[in-house]
Amino acid sequence: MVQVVSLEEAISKVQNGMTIMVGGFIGCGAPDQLLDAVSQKGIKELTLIANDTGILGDAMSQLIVKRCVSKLIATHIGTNKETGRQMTEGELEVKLVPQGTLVEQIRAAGAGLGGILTPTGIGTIVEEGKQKFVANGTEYLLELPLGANVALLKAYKADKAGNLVYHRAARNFNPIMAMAVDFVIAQVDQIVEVGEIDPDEVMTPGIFIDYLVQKQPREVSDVG
Amino acid sequence: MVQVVSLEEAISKVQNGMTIMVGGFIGCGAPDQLLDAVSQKGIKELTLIANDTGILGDAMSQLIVKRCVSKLIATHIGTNKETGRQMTEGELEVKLVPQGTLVEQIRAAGAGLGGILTPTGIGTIVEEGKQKFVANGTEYLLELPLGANVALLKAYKADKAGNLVYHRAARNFNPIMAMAVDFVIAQVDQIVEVGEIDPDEVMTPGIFIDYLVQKQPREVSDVG
Amino acid sequence: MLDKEARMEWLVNRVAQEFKSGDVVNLGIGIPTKVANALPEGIKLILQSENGYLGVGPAPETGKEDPDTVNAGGQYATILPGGCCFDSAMSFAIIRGGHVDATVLGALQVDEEGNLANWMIPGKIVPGMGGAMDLVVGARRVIVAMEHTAKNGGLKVLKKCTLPLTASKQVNLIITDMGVMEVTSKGLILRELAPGVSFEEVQACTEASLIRQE
Amino acid sequence: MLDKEARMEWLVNRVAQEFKSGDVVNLGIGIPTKVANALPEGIKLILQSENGYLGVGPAPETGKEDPDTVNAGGQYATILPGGCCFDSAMSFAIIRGGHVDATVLGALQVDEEGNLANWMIPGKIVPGMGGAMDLVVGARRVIVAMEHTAKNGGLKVLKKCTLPLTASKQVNLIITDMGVMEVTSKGLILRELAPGVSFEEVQACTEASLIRQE
Repeated sequence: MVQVVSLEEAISKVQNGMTIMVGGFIGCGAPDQLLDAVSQKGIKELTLIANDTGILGDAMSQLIVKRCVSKLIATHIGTNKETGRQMTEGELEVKLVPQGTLVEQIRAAGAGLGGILTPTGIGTIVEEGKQKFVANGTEYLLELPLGANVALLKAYKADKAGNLVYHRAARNFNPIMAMAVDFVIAQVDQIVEVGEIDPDEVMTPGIFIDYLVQKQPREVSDVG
Repeated sequence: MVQVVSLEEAISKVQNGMTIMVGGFIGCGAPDQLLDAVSQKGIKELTLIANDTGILGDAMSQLIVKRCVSKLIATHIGTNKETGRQMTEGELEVKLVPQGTLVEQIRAAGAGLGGILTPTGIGTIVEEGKQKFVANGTEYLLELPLGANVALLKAYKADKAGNLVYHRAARNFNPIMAMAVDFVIAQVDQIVEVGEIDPDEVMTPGIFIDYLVQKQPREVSDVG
Repeated sequence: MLDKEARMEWLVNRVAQEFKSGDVVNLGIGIPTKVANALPEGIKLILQSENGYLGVGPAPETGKEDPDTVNAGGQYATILPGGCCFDSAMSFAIIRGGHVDATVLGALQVDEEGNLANWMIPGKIVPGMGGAMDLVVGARRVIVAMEHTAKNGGLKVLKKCTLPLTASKQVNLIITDMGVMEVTSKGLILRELAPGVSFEEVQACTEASLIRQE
Repeated sequence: MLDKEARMEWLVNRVAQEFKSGDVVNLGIGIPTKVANALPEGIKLILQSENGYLGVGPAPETGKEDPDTVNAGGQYATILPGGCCFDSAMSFAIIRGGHVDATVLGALQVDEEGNLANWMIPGKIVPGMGGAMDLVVGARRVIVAMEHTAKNGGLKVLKKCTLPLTASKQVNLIITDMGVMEVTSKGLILRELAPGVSFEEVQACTEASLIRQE
């Protein structure tokens, strides 16, 4: 059952050593206030699964800067130099995955599939250590499901049953990650009553969501 | 580029011997007028991929009754006795597939995947002739992609760029089939101008659609 | 022993005890469907329809039928506030991915290993498996709800299913008009008897050896 | 030979000739992005942004930026009428499934077999492949648009790529500030020369043996 909780209560579900997924694409669609709370609390040794590690200075990037993460699975780290530095120095283990493969691996975990065959990565270092198949003359890599303990997501609107609606390009990985983890925490701009979102408008069914956190207005000190 | 065409022009794309996909679930979400046109035109030797063959008497069922179909790939045929009869008499080749497998096979074709691993069917006759894999102690079947020449779909609303919106449970297989074929024909209740559907409301991107056919009001003779 | 009708009512009510509020449940056609109307006071389930929505509500009033809102049996249905619609890929991601807490299905045969046969009788009925194979593999709990024996008196709770299987070793609980049996690694434990039914009476109608509840 | 700036302008305009109206195109960051502004009169493309929408429009006016509408480079963008949004799974189903007519990308190296290296330099730059590997495998046509040689004068059109590949044998066309080369089973055919550039000048800047257009 979905609960609307405080930021503090939500973040109590994220513990040292967990594997977490975070929605967003270079910050767009990333749950900034949940991320701020995680990095400020000083949670450590996380395995982070995300498209990228944000832009140096944003909420996502602080997970890396504040050294919350010991292992990263991502598609691109070029927009956060600190990630590259920690990787080069051997402080952070980084696994780079093609974006279309990452999203299918997450989807496979959520959909109960044992894996998917993709042509992406054939003939590149991505194929190292992976099983290959040939079908109709095309080579494919077997990519395995990728789940996590907790997902931190962002949505534009939720009802109290947890049904989520995203806005524009902020959707990206959020709906897929919602399916693939044990516990889902969604930061939402707006929480409405059950019945106020049309069934056809829902992008993530409420059954996937555990905690909803209402996004807080920025404090005055932030604006000045 | 999407074209709004007449029923006749649309159906000229369906030819004897083709493999076609048809959206819908026991008639709900099935493109009744496209189906009527196909069966009335007497197209033959089709391979039909669909969830079911409708309820005896409806537009979907007529594809079977009028013997347009020589091979059927479906999940359930219990609501159309004629399908069972033709199968038993050896007049129709029928392959029954679990519903979750069928939709993933179609999705795989549309998404460029070489196949998916599913636990469904393990220990049953569904596993016959298929490759098996064990991952983390669970057995999976490798299921291969399933595409087609043409898809006949139904939507509630389209804009002239082909973007589709479905209504309630009529969505079902339609959006998945839209991705998996060479040519997509969609019967729609309502066609609006480009820009009249919000980008977040679109359920099937217009790039998948080739022909739009406006659903015609029922003739008076049908009502009386 | 109660009469047949009363025993069937007991069965439906007994299945309805198996849930807690908020459970996501898929009810098969027939006896399982009746469970929705027999839930204890205060228990609200989220019913899933495999054709593509959550929040299945009661049948619509006459005149208010929506041809786009039908259940997995093809009958007119409604969607409750808080419900949502999706495509078949999402529907079966929900089912196969373990997001359905329980499914309740009928059976032609079920056995002491938890094997289930409910989709075909070779040479007779071949309706197809529809979504049943995915439901039985994917749902967290699989509850078989059925009459204990076939109309012709044939046994249905067997040592080993003889009909083509729907899924292998996935059934958790069997609830019939005679009692409640749990599938365990030791075999079928008879957890509960229908009113007025004795252990010996159930065993007489069951091929599998039942284990007495301790 | 034209000066550098004019040659780069020629390059961008030349890439823009490769499309017909309605083509679904994904433009990489940098030189490829400029192609959107150089399309011939009457040619309208449907641009895809791999973070999740179709119908990428021009940058928004100042003050009208929407933080939820950014392109794959993370910059503010707009969505044209007729555009639509979706999740990353759909975005890459579109890309991997062959529904993108063409992608235009930059390269660190490209070779006569159509191999492409554009995502890392071991020990130096390891930004990650992002969506590039899927785009190069999935798009129907892969067009490399880049300066013919590296800033330090190093060759980029090679017999065999030496950097880690983005994809194997997927490039169809290479358009540089010196000319247009098609990847064929025989090798690279030089289809066109930039204004004032000779075959010999291009060959001198190219490790692969170029084949003269017949």
